[in-house]
Amino acid sequence: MSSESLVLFFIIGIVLVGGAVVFSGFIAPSSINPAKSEPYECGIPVQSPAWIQFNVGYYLFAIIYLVFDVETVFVFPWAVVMHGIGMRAFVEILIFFVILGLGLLYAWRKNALRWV
Amino acid sequence: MQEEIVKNIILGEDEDYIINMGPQHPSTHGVLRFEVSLQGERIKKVVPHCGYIHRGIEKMCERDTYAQIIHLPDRMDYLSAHINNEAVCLCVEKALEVDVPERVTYIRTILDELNRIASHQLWWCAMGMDMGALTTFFYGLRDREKILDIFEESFGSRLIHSFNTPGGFMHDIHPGFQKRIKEFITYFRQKLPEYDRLLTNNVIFRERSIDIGTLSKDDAIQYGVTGPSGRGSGFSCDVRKIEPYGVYSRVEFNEILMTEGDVMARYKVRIAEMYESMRILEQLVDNIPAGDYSAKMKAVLRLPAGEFFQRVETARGELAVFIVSDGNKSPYRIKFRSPNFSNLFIISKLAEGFKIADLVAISGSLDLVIPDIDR
Amino acid sequence: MEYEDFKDNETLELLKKSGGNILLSTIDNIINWGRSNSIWPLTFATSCCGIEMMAAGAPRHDFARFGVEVYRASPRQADVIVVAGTIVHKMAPVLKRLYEQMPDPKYVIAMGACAISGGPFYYNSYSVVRGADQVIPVDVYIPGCPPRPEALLYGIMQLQRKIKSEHPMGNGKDQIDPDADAETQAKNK
Amino acid sequence: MRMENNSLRQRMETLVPDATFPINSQYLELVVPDGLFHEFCLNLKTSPDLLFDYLISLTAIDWKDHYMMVYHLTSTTFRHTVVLKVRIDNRENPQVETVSDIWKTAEFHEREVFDLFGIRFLHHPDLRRLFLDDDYGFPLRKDFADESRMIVK
Repeated sequence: MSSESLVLFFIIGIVLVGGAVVFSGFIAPSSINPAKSEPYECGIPVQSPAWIQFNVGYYLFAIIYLVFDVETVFVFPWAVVMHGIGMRAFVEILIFFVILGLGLLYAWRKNALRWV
Repeated sequence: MQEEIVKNIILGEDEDYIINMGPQHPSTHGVLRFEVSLQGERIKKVVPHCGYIHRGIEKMCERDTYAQIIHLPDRMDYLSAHINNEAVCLCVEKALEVDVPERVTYIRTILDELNRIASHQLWWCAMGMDMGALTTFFYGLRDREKILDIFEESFGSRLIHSFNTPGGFMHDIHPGFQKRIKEFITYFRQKLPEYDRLLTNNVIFRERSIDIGTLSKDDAIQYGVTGPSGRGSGFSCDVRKIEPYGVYSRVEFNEILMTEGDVMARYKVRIAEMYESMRILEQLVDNIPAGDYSAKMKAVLRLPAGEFFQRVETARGELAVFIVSDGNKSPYRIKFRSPNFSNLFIISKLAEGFKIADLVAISGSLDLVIPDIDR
Repeated sequence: MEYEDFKDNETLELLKKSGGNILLSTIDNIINWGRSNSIWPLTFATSCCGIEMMAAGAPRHDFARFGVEVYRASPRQADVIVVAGTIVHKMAPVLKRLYEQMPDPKYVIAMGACAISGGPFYYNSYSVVRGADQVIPVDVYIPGCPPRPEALLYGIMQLQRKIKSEHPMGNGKDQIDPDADAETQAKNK
Repeated sequence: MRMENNSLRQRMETLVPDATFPINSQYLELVVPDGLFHEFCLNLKTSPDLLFDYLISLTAIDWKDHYMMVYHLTSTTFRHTVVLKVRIDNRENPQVETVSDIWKTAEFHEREVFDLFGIRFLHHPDLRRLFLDDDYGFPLRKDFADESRMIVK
């Protein structure tokens, strides 16, 4: 996987996505009217503002999800090079998983996972 | 205005967060607006608003003759169109003391049960779709097309077929009517257990429907929740048993009653009712008596002065037609006691404290058809 | 309906004649081809025609074969709003707002007699809007009460033909209205 | 035990002496003066041998010179049915006692009758219109006319 093909792959991605966006922006007719900017709520004007206080449980859930999402991001590069390093890499990742597992256990004990 | 907004943000808790599950919403089965005040995901209060499809049918009927009125109740509860038709015809025939030929009562009862199965099938596919199971939409409507073929072959139209007139039918049924019904029954006898396996034992469906929106029996009586929704909580309100009309007194079937009263109970009642309807069909389909298809009726019917009341069991509950006639060709006042009107308002009591996703399951289990509410 | 007479009957001639030089540029062709073959309807069913619209989406009359792939619940992702059912005075502003909240290019199909002209509720009803075209501009009218699913499929095919003769890039002449009087036609030319 | 119409009629006569009994082929019908209407309804629901606990339908009829409220009641235990009527003579401001505290379903039927007839119900929890918007007339009245929206044939 030499670096040139990586750069080429990256450029093609940008070109395709950008091209589609520009082309559709170029050809799409646009009609501006007051109702279009209003938030859509089944055809009824919105009644109450969305800026209200939410339960903190939702925030905790998001944070815990984020932690384990980042964890998988670390696993991907490890999986690519794991074959080269052999047994030592496997033990390292196990330790990594155990530490995060403890974090999950702690959140679980503290009832952060109970859906409100 | 500016500081008022800031104040709200800081206080925040007292003022509810109100969302409109509004007229255009896939799970309200029509144009009904739920004003839901939420706390996070939990529902504090549901206020149903109707009137988005109020066409003033009762006012229109005061100017139409009886033969014209037949076509309006179809457009109210279009899923049990034939049963609504029959209700008005029975009321007119009761007022005029017309004795309808035996053949007509047999065929009317057969069509009632076919219509009930078709309506329950569409309920099943809509409820599954509301709760995320898209396959029920395709299975349910695929099998429903078989019944619509039977209707189409005899009456020419699929959903709303105004085939009934006071005194009998507009024309006789198609000779292949019985053969097709027997084919349908053998076909549907193997398909219904498949429905059961698909949805009833599905873990997600059970999780979202057991102990959700429980309706107690005396609440059902208090709020007048009839039909399968009422029978799910033990309220025995089957008009086919209480005041039998047509051939129901001579047909042997049992009324399905459950006691739990939650979404799963109402679901089970409807699935069991499909079996009962097929049982009735099997008893009737072979012995339709011969005879003419309509009694001799005058062109313009004039009901004698007086008040006439006819209760009928549609797929959603008890429909009552109350005609007040002062002797000329159109009724002085006509009132349709529609089943969905009473079934709707129980939802504010059922949905309190549950999550907004359960509101979708509860309103699916009540099987509401909105033009029947607004008339 | 055979493919031949779907291709060229007199209405298409009318569209061709009225389109000035119907020779669409290739960009127009591509854009029209893309738009007409993937029209996503909005789930907007007020009464009985909604059931026939569901039946049109069901396995037997499946209109996904014509590119009408899936019902979108929100107007933000819908291309066509199929007005299926009666429009009542209390519902008219809601329909108007839904129509305005749809992104362009948007189309309207008036399905059923109620959406065309109030249908069975034309006389003696105090709360029915006589036809959806009093609220929003309608492209295709489908008669019937309720119209059969095949009628809805035919209506969608008509809408596809109407889209195919449009000029999104505007390099064709403005649509010459054939029955407009000579003076405006001259101005347009 | 299910009471037939005539035994039901005696029972009603004992309850409210000056009720009139118009002839009705199907059910027992009685017109009750609206003075003691509410207490009579409570009696219908609670007295052990009547137990009318299911209100089938509640509606109004506009007889041009007076309104007539019609209540169809039945008992889920004894299965006997009665048609209860109350006459409202006041045309400008028709009022009648609410029964929504006895039968919960009446709360919404009464809102519908108020919406279409304009009959006010005293002590109703929240008497708002159900279908039409507030400034609109009352369509089911016989003297209702609306040229702008209604094409009369």
